[in-house]
Amino acid sequence: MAELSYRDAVAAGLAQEMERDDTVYMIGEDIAAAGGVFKATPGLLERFGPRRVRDTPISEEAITGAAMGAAMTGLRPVAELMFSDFIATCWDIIANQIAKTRYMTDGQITLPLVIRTANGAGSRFGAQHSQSLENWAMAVPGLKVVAPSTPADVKGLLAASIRDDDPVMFFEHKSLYATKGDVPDGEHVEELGVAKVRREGSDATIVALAAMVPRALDAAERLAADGIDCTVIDVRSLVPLDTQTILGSVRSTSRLYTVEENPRLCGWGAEIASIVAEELFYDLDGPIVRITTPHVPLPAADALEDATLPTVERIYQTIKNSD
Amino acid sequence: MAELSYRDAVAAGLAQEMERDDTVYMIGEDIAAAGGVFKATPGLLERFGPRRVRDTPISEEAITGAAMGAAMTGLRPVAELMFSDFIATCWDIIANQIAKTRYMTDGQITLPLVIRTANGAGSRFGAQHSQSLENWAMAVPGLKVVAPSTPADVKGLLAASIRDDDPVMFFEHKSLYATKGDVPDGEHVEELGVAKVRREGSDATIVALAAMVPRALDAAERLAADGIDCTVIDVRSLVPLDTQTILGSVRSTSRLYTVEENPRLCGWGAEIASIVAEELFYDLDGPIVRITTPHVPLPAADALEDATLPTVERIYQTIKNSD
Amino acid sequence: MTGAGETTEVPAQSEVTGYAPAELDRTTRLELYRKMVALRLFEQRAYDLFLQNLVKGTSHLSLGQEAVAAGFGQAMRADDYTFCTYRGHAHTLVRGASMTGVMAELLGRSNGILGGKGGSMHLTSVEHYAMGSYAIVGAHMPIAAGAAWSAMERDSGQVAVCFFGDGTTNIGAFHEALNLAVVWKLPVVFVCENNLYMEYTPIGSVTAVPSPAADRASAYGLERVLVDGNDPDELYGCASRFLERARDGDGPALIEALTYRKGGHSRADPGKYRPDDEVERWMARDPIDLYRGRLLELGFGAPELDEIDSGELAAVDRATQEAKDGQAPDVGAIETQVFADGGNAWRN
Amino acid sequence: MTGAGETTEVPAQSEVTGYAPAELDRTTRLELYRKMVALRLFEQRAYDLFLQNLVKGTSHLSLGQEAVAAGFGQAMRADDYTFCTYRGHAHTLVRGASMTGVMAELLGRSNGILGGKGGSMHLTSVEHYAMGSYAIVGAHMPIAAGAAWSAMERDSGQVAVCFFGDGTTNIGAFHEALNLAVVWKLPVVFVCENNLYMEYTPIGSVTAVPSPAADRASAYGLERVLVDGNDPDELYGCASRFLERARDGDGPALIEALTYRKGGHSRADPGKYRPDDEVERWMARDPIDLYRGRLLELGFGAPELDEIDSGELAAVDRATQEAKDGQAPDVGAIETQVFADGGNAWRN
Ligand SMILES: Cc1ncc(C[n+]2csc(CCOP(=O)(O)OP(=O)(O)O)c2C)c(N)n1
Ligand SMILES: Cc1ncc(C[n+]2csc(CCOP(=O)(O)OP(=O)(O)O)c2C)c(N)n1
Ligand SMILES: [Mg+2]
Ligand SMILES: [Mg+2]
Repeated sequence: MAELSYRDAVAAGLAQEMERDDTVYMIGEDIAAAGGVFKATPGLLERFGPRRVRDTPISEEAITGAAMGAAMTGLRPVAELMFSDFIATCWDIIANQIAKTRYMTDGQITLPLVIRTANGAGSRFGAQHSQSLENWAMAVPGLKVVAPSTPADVKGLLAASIRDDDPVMFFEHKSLYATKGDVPDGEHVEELGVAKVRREGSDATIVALAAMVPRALDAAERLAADGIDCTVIDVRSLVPLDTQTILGSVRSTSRLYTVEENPRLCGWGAEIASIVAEELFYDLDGPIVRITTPHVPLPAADALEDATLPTVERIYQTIKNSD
Repeated sequence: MAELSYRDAVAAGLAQEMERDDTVYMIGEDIAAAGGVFKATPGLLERFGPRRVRDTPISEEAITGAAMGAAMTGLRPVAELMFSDFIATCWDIIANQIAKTRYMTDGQITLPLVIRTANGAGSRFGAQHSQSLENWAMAVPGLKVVAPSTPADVKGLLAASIRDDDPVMFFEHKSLYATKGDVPDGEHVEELGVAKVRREGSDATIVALAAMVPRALDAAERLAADGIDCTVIDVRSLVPLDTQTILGSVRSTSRLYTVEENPRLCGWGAEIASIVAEELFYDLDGPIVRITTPHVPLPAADALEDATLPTVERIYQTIKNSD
Repeated sequence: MTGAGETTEVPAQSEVTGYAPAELDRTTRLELYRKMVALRLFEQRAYDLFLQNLVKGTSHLSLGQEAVAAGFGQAMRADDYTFCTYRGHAHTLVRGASMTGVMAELLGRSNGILGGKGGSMHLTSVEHYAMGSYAIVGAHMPIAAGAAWSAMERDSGQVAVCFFGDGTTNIGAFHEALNLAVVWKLPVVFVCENNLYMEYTPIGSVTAVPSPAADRASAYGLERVLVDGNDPDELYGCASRFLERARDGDGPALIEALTYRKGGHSRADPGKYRPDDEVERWMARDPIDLYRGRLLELGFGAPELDEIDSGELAAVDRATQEAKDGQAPDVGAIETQVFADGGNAWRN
Repeated sequence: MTGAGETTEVPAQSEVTGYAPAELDRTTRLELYRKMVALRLFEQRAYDLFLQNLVKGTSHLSLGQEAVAAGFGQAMRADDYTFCTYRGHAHTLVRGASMTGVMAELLGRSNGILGGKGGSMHLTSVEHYAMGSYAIVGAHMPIAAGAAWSAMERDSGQVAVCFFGDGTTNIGAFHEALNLAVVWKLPVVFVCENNLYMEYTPIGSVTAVPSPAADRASAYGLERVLVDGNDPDELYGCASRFLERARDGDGPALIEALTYRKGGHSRADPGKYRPDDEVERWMARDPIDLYRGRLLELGFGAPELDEIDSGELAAVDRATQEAKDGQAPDVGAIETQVFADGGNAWRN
């Protein structure tokens, strides 16, 4: 085990896969010579050369379109979109082309590609550089959607995403880049579609993703001190979704809370809530409660941004005061 | 009262508002000389002239961007995107610019604009021309989202959308264009954010939208024959959402079904399910069930497309067989 | 009317010739003719079936534009990639895709080339390197660049050819794809079929320059190439030249081929927005009629051309019958092929 | 390295002059100087506050590029519209926006010009017709076209001016906006500030043509305009000419101004990817130093220039103090101004 930052785990996962498979190519803005604006890809240009690690123009449709065309013809491209907010500029390529082409061609075309992107708030960047957009991707049939919360998962899930034969939207969380954690030595590959129970408790199930996972864990510790013992599940992969782990836990705790960084409407928490409200209705002891960012574009000022996202305090209070 | 087709009600609504307010302008592909590819805007060029009704290049970012720039400087533009699927090509303008600019400028900029678009399946157009994308818009804070099911609502809600000072995404349903219904004579304006109870029943609440409304009503008739008496609510406007009408009905029926044309994940039905699962948990008598298109891109062949969308039969069977 | 531009006229021959090879062998000429005839007969049949209400969705015919598909199809190497649009019957068939499979797809049958999942607008035959028909204007241009990038990195010698319409030159993806292709020196040939109209709106009324593609080549440091889109010799020559350049590592090309569709934009459109005299002028330039005339002048015999005609008609008849014999797809297919495991498992 | 293009060099003067008015009155010259000094001092102060960790988010400075904002700001009519990017402090201030409001916004205070909601990248002052700073590359170009369309339809005589960077010329929105502007003959002037870099990548390595904007003008039927972006007289002259043309109904312009940023792309970037000799060459062309030199040569007195300097410094000091005195915004603001009713009521 070595301690790695979440940021370094990105580079480690990429290096592992590029070493292993020479059809893996990387493209994106400022990823090569500059090592990425979040410094998640330094050293890869030097190690794998300018053909496999390539800077692009500011042309998100060309970046994602090129990844798609290459994926259907023998490469395994990893394209970076600098901020997840920019997926809007190439949403047609992602949602209409990449997601649908296998289906429309009845399986003739396979698209083994990964779109990595820096997601989420916490950097005071304002509404156009801070969104949590995993639910946009989740809503589109044909995309797989991954959002790791730890350095080990970054490496293992990124490796799994690159090896996967389907297009994967890989959401790295900006505010986690500097966090550190143990990452297994040697080759490390996780499995997509498997949620992780980060804490076991019998009173309620808290389901969280990415930067909300550590917050949910902190809140769970505070609740435990008050005698409320919670399970915390890190979803990790929204598509495929490990409903069995979630349903299994709710079956035993009889209460479900979701903690979502995305704005309120149509978040992944709503989907999970609707699954539980249908499939475990008779097991529930009380309302399903979603803790989300309010339905607003994000404000920039630190004092505002901090109070907009679900805080440990809000998670704690919401669960403590639930009836 | 005059009988009008849903298609003609679009033109009637536009004409009513253009007559009333000479800051209302229309732009879009083939909308002027050709009267629109769905023939929803014929005669408007002749009536209001080539400056107020204008054909554009195939440039969806320019169309929506121009509408935004004009809306902030004194016009009330109505932009057409020919198929709702194409909102992906200008999603940045819609989701990152139009939706967020009022908020980011702390209210300095007001954007009274409408984006009209032909939504939904049923025409055997395949996965890139048949999507139900109202939930994409619903997920973005700052957008209002309207989807009428009758000619009267088309006219009245379109008028309300044009008069509204916020950006409104107006989803017309392709498979409803040919349907007919009574439309009040004279000026007709509805209110955004008000759902409509289309049928009253005491056993269950069915919530539906656009083309799913007539299907839900047909299923309700069949269920009534079996002794299951349902309320059918036409949501009409997803943002603002008339939760009170829905909650009020569920409070009295104790059962909720949603009928969504969108693919399963993160649809508006999930949002409503999560609201009800939180706020009316103790009033519910059984699971909340969502009836949706499966989570697939839409197939083109008639036999496949028909079986993919929620059918009257599927709605009927699902509700009849619910525990 | 509202625009700055003017409808492009039938081009002066002087402006659009120069690529036709001085000499062309018999086989190539007959093959160009055969390809055009096959595409023509196939699409006329598709139109008949539409009138019989057997084609359920939309369809966009290339009637009148066959020379482009034929010229390029003839010049391409068997493993060169094709990317085309919803108006893609001709481009897909010319690569060798099964007539039956394509016809059955139009009819929404299980023996359709996409099993009924894609329909007319998404024809694809990967085994023939026809990498798809894309129904969102412009989207396939960066995708084609990506296939060319892959070919370059794999050192495969393949070239990607991307067909699109005049109206497509005004969308952002056009710009991004061309810039990337040039900067990365990709083996991709972009072919604009300028048929003077988008759906119902003349391209001249919404475009800043008279030749929507050719007048923009310089913005990407590319040569201005405007060719007669109704002359298969010209197109074959032009295609050969720029495919070879791309294959040799000399980078992309942007070609504008002037042509005209015989009918409307899509199945239900009678095309009434086009001035009579314009239609007349172009109908007199039917690529098949003209080419047949040229072949006869060059000494080909009418019987050998007639034989091609009847052979292709027989093929179309056969395909029609086989397509009609196909079953409706099984509804079980709905939830297949979303993911590479063949299924749709978004949850466990 | 990987690209087809080359980094653009400091332009030869011959290529980029010709717009400076032969004569310019004293007041205009002093005003150009004053504007540049104000922008410079303001941003230097912003940088100091960043070093003190008072600016919490990102920020993108125009240090070294002030001549563009000054030249255009001076030439614009008070009610002409400005659209700019995340690098928009200068463009917003030059229209008259309050220094205190802008500084307080950078500090995330409630007296910020956006109440703290927008931050450095979204500066807007509608009362001064500064219609917003947009942080997604290229998006504001069609929006600016829309404002120009509105001005045209309202017959207001206003022109929209849209500033953007060299890197922005490769995104689709650039292409769509320019085409629409020309086809509709809109009163909009697009101004590319070519500072030779995107974030860290030289523009020449990812662009198909050497002058990313000027070399594309012809693709929209526009005149090729390349100007010295460090010479305020030149920019003032150029702006005056094309604003007048647009105001007269003669349509849009696309202007490329060659300039250079003194520092990195954004707050944390030291800009080390730039070759030393390139940096040196450009530092010797500081627009304020050069202009001060020119004014002294023209007989302006050092004391009157010094007075401008100290006046602007005092204004920046005052703004700094007022900004620092501002409170953190109330969290109640979070759910305001999503909708025109001032609130956020997505449900009842
Ligand atoms: C992004 C987008 N906008 C609009 C459409 C609708 N549409 C389909 S074909 C077409 C006209 C395209 O014209 P052109 O590129 O000239 O091709 P042609 O149909 O003439 O072959 C339009 C507007 C679309 N499919 N995609
Ligand atoms: C669509 C999009 N892609 C990428 C970015 C990230 N980004 C912000 S500024 C920038 C460089 C822009 O370069 P240029 O247009 O030359 O402007 P400059 O910063 O030099 O003023 C990039 C890539 C963005 N904001 N939007
Ligand atoms: Mg065309
Ligand atoms: Mg730059």
